[in-house]
Amino acid sequence: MADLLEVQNLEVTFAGDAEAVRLDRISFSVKQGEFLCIVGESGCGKSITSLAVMGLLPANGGVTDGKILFKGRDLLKFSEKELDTVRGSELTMIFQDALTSLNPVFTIGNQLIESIRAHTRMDKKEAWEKAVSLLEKVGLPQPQALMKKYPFTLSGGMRQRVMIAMALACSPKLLIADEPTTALDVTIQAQIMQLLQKLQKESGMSVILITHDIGLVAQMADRVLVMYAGQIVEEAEVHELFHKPAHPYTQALLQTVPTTNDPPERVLTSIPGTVPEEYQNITGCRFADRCPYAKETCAAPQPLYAAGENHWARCILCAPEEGGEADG
Amino acid sequence: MPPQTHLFSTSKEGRTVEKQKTKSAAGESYSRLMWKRFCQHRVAVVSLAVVALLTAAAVLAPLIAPYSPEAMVGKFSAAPTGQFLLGTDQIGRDVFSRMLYAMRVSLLVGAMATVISTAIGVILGLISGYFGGAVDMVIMRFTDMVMSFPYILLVLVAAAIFKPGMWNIIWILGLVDWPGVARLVRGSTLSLRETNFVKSSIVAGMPRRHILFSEILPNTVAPILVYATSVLALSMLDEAALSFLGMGVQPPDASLGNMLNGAQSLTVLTSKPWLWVPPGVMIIVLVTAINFVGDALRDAVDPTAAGGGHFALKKKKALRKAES
Amino acid sequence: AAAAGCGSGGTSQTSAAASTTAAGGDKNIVNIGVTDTLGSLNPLTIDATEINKYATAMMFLPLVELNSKMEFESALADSITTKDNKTFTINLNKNAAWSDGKPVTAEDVAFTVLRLCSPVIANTSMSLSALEGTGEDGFVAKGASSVSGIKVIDDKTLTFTMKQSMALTTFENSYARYILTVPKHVLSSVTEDKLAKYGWFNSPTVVDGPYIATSVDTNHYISYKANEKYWKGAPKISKMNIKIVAASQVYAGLQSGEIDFVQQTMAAIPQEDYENIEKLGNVTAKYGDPVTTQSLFLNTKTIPDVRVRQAIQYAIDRNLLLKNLLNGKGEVDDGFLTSASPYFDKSLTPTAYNPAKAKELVQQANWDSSKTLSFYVNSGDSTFVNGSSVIKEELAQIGINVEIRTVDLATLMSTAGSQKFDLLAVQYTYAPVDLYPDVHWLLGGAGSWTNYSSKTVNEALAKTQQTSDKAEITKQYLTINQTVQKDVPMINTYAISALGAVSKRLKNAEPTVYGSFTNIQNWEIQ
Amino acid sequence: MADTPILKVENLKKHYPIRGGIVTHTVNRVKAVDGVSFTVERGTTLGLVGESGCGKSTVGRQIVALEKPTAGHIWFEGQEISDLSEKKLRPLRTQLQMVFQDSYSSLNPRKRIGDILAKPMLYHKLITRKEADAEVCRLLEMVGLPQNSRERFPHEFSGGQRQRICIAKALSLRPKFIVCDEPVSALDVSIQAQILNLLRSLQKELGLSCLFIGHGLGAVHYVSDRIAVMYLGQLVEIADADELFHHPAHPYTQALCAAVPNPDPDDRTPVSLLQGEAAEDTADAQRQGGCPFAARCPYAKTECRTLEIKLAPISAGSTHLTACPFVQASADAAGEA
Amino acid sequence: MWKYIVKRLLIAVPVLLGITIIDYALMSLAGSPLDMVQGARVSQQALAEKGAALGLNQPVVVQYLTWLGQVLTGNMGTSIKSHEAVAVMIGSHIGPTLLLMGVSLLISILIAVPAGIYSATHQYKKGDYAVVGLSFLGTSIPSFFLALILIYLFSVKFSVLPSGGMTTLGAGGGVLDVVQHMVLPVIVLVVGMTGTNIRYIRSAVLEILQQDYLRTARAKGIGRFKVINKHALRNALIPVITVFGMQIPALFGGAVIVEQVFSWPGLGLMTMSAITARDYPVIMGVSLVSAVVVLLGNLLTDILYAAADPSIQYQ
Ligand SMILES: Nc1ncnc2c1ncn2[C@@H]1O[C@H](COP(=O)(O)OP(=O)(O)OP(=O)(O)O)[C@@H](O)[C@H]1O
Ligand SMILES: Nc1ncnc2c1ncn2[C@@H]1O[C@H](COP(=O)(O)OP(=O)(O)OP(=O)(O)O)[C@@H](O)[C@H]1O
Ligand SMILES: [Mg+2]
Ligand SMILES: [Mg+2]
Repeated sequence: MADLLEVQNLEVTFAGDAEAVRLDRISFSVKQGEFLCIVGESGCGKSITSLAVMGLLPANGGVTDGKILFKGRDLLKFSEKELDTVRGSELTMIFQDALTSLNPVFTIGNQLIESIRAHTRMDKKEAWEKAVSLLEKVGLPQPQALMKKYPFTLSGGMRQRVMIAMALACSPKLLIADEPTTALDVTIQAQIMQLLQKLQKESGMSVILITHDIGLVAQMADRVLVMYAGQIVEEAEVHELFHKPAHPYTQALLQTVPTTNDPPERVLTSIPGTVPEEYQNITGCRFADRCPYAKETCAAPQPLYAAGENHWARCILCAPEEGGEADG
Repeated sequence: MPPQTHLFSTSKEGRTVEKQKTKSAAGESYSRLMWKRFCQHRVAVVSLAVVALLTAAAVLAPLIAPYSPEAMVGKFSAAPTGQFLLGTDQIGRDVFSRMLYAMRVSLLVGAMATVISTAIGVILGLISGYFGGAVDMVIMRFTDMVMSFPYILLVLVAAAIFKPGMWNIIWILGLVDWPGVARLVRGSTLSLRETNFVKSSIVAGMPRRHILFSEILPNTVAPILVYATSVLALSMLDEAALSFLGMGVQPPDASLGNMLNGAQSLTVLTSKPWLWVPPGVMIIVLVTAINFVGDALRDAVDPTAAGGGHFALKKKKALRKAES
Repeated sequence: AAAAGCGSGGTSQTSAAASTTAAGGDKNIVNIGVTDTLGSLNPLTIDATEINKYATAMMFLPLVELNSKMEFESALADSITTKDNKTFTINLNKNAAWSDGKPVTAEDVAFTVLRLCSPVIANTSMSLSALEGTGEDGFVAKGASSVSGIKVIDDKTLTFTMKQSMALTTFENSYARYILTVPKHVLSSVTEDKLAKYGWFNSPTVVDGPYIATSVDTNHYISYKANEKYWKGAPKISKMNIKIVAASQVYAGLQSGEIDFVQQTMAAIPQEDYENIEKLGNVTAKYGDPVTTQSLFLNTKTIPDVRVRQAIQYAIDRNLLLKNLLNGKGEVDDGFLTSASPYFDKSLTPTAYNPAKAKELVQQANWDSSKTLSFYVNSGDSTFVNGSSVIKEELAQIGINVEIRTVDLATLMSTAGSQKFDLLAVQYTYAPVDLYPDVHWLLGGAGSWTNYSSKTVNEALAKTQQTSDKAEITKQYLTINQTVQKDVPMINTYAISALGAVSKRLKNAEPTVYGSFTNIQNWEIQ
Repeated sequence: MADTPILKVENLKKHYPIRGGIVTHTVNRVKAVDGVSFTVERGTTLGLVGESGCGKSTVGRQIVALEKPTAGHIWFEGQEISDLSEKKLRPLRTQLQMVFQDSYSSLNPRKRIGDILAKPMLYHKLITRKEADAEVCRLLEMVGLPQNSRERFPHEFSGGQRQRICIAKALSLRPKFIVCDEPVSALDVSIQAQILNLLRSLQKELGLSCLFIGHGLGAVHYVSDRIAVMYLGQLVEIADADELFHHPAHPYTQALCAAVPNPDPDDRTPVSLLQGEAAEDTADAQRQGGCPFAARCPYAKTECRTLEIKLAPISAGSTHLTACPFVQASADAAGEA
Repeated sequence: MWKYIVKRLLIAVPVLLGITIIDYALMSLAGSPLDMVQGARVSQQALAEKGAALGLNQPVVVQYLTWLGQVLTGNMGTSIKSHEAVAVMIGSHIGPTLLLMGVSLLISILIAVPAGIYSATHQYKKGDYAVVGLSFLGTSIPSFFLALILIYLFSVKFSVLPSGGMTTLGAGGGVLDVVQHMVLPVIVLVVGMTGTNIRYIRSAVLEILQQDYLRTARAKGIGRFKVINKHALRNALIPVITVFGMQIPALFGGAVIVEQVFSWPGLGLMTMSAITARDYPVIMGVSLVSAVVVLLGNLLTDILYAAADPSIQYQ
């Protein structure tokens, strides 16, 4: 499988109350037809990564270094016009909050048709039919009637499915879903995840799913990126990650999740402390001050060390010369 | 109840908290943050400086002014000379001295009218928003009424009831301008009423006055402050308008409005610019500067407004350059 | 600055003409600029304002009118005579006729007076209470068909009989000038209750004056067309407008050609603009006689000590005000008379500015210097608003504190009426030919503006009404003015020579304090 | 005394009016809570789960007397509190506290932590002004925050720390019962664990009783002794925590359990999905009566839409109650067999 | 929707009543119209009789009720000063006022919308600063002063525009003539209003630009032009309507000074002189009409609002 998207050394900087490098030279790639999950705590830069790929960073932020190669072409070198030919057709995104992501003053149909016609030469009628079939495809009942409705009349789950329909309008190569179900109930979440999986299987597109939910990762991902404080701290194939987490943060993350099957005596391991807010100033390992295994050498910058086959971790414990092993 | 032991390692907690402390010591308190954001608007900073300077000049007028504002010290309507920096007015008073005192009056009128309208608006808005229901209905309908009154009628009636003069104007403007504040405060109160900290105060059984004045009010201060700047600026203009209608500050006291109004003839306009340019420029400068300050204040107060973009863009460009 | 003023005047003259034609204007239109608003055009609801009188008299002539020489000139009446200062005989002009061809008769005049006395119409400004047959309120009984004081002798002759003696000039000035005869044959069928608001007057079908209103907006303008059948000869200018504008706009209007004629008593041009208007190339400026005075009334009830009042008079440097505020265009007098009046007596020298004397008087009177006197001033009179500041300063010099309160004219009037002032200044025009009503009203004892009353004044005033001898009247007024000079219930701050102006394209038109419009039918455009 | 449950709720209802019409009047009602009954025993925690909008928070708000119930009773320590006046309620207020979901809006951003914590205690005269500082420090220590937090403002803290302050605030009045309305939903997973552990330890150490409202089934399970499941304003099932998740009886509970993604990549069994959206059917279901879940229930029968639904033990004497009559019946049948 | 309108109108009734009551009370404090008639030749008895005829000797409450009764029968009374029917006076002056203010409001919005959008989309750039600075400048110039300067420049100096009035009197008028007369007063009003409008619109658009749905629109790749001009603008319509609504009271009462300076034959000057003459029936009539216009304006705003925002239902 060829790399559909390759992100190299991506650095994103924000200016504002405090000038801040919020993404610190991130590199990763997504293969054709792959389902990639990005996990990490709030504020670690997951959304920023996806927005940078889409070229939709907020006005006070910008990419200050790196390359984003989509099908081998650097999106960063694209003009806004050129980007628009890719955005919405080959490269699409679903946002976290479906409630606010649909324009409240246009009908569902209007917004869907707009997506379709932005990248194809369909006339209005064809586009309408295509839109209806898309709504059907995402499992929404009575698509004809739905076309004429306004977003506020729809429930959260329905809106999120409309968003998906919109994203799929032009058969994208890559779909980025940024926490598409965080605001929804588990039952609805399950519906939407199944839908995503089904659509991916059918069309062979690649998906980047950003989430907090370890359970979702386990169920959906082919490969997982773990982010912490603006960096990728671990990257691995999903089974490898769950069975052999290399980074202490990943290990803790997997331990902190309570399940309904827990025995009553189980005590959750909690990671003490919080994610440092001004993490760009930390030169060494950014997890060090919460890490039970932290040592002096953690103060030096850490590269990603190989921790197995296609498995990388940014932890000195994985450094070859140290040879140290996580003893927990 | 003895102090409890914990499941967390205190030493690690302590470390995080140390960091927190240094962060707050670095100047992240709300007001500091606001000030920092405010400072990113250069025009606003300059405006603030101008307002401060002019206010200082107005306050210190008795010390700065070369002549008494009411004394007829020179020839009538004489052009500026070394002795009278901005000339003399129609009855030989020093325009410069009068202007200083006029600023004093105009700023006082603006400030006091703002204080009055804000006080009324805040109280009515708080009550209306917090209690809702019939109280809210009555207050809001009353607000509607005041808003649709012919302004001039109010002014004239007030002029007939009270002695004409500066305080009269202050009261009139104060009593006319409050509906905006009331609506603003009501709006904030409506949403603050639903916040969890107000609810938790209720759950904690705190009395109503505590909730209104100690929980809700402090949180409306910022928007009120922003609004107040525009009321301040508008009041100064309104005073000028009232002067035009002959209901302004009483002579021989000078206000920027009545000085300008005194120049209401084409002859003065064309051949005695020293009579209108100083008060005219001053009123425009003051009002514009106050507006700029208010605008920047809004950006600084409102966390959603992207702070200091101008500055940011420059930095970003610099960063780009450094990279390549 | 002067040169610049000239230059701009010169350029605008040519372009003004261009703009008039550009606006598609009929060249045969004349615009009269005024700065006061109009009440109505109904002669039966006539009020005391100049604009109201002149605007209405364009359509309905008065019996007589003052001319520019302050003499009474015939309008409808050829003559008014009296033998006993009680009964006045009026002879109407033989040719006087309505625009529909019917003659103007004594019946018309009697009808007009009857309606003016109607309690239903209830005109309070034009009180005819001195007329025999009316009550104290000046009204006849409801539904009365005649006033006993009016006798129609024949078609063109009638008599007015008064309750008390009245000078001929008083009769002429207060009554004959203000009774604007209306056509009985048109209006007798209109019931009294409808007459006050009768819309007909805004575009009447029958008039006896030179012009007929075509559209009226009492706050903005009146448009007239010529009465082609005017019995004194058809007016040469076919359309005439009265434009109500802000005082500050008169100069602009004159300069741009939007205003052709400004009469002194109907428009108050800001003092500052006088000089520039004089310099305008396209108009002729003309100063009027000093008839309007800036009168400063003292409330003798709240300032009972005559020495204090005298001190105030001494303390005000009136010549300084005249020179600086009015550019010397006016005069300083004591009492009610100005040089414009036929009864003016030069022998009364105005009180001279004497602050030392004033200070002395204040001390003698043991004036409580912590007291503050209220000083009411018309906010619309920007010149005197400045003047009041000067006076405040001057009074402060002698230890009298004054607080200025500028109020609109209406408030000023009601303050004056209720005597809730210590000092009050207002522009007051004493009819130069007949001061009796005003002086009587102002110095009429308790309840009058000044609360002042003096036997000498009262006696002298009464005497003015019993004679028609000019020398005698002059003598009586001298007595009054001397008393006023001594007792100081009012101070004549200055008398204003107001500026009028007329466009150079107008022929035969001249702005004068009185009589500007008596020959309006002869006005012509060059 | 020891056997009176600390909290007893019976047939609790809350109907919100929908106002409209020419002369404003109530045109319709949202039955946010429609006949809920449960008890919480002293020193135990009841978990309350259910989908968004089903009325969980409304129940919580009524228990702490933020809202008056439309109908029904709430007994706190045997005393009926649902109809008390604000005045009579005030002394009881301290005993019933609440922790809200959104920790950020739970703390007045313009006040220092010290003030936030001390003011209510001072008002209720639980402490004197002199003792205030010490007491605040004690509370902060109890929730694991350093003492210097007193002088700082809420925005200087992270979400987890703020939630701790909220908990300290609730504890400051020495309550006997705390309602926790989704206290961890807004927090990161790693922080969630901190707070859950804190809550659990406080429960144990202080003997607190709790109503724990939550979305995350795992979290609810972690802190609760018993768990109630709510659907469209009604309880559909209530049982001991393990029992509920291991043997969900009601079809809705089953669907809920199945929908939770299993954090094990090796076990990717597709779950059977519920159809439809609860929100859409709310009005219908409430109008028609019968089982609120009938519209989405895979086992629904026609009678489900008309039946009178009541919580009943799954089998005689069982503490596991469910509202589905068919489950009850089948369990009975199984039991008998 | 009709139901909604009827309901709103019903709510407006007590507000209107309240306004008239307060107006009447205030006015009765301002003094009697007969004070102004006082003069040398005026008979006091006649005045007293006139006062009685006008009902001025009765308690204010009775006077008010009499007035209200009259109004309810559709009679707004007659002016004390000019003896004209108040309804006729208002009828003939409301047109010019609405024309002047309407045109000014329209032009102001036509300028403010693009300027506000430009400013918001170029936040903190030079263009933005220029627009904001100009808008502040506009609001800060006293209108009478600007009027004087404009008259000097355009009427006196260059003689291209008339200095006052609405038509060239007696010259037949015509649209062009009215337009010529309108230019200066409209400029003064527009300068005063536009500054505020620009600021409102700018901040409204700024807020919309931060909305998630705009990001969605951009993510669709429909191009910046469409994002701004379709998605942002359509939403910005809502705050624009609010601005429009806020200006309706000003539309009515705000032009007194401008009307006075330019002798515009509108309600402003008429009201002003009615007030100085304490001409009760006229003042009350104008107050009533202005209150009605304001309330209708609010209603209209709300209806437009609902039309612009599909999520608002008439309730
Ligand atoms: N417009 C902005 N200006 C300044 N900083 C920003 C801006 N947007 C995001 N950040 C910062 O960038 C960092 C990463 O944000 P991002 O939204 O990518 O986090 P996330 O991983 O998506 O978190 P979440 O799970 O909460 O969505 C955060 O620390 C945030 O404070
Ligand atoms: N003040 C109110 N007025 C009208 N309806 C309300 C009000 N408060 C809540 N509701 C409605 O009552 C129902 C239950 O609300 P509640 O907040 O209790 O749900 P919840 O279970 O806590 O949901 P979530 O999990 O989203 O917090 C919802 O449909 C809600 O819309
Ligand atoms: Mg995110
Ligand atoms: Mg809730």
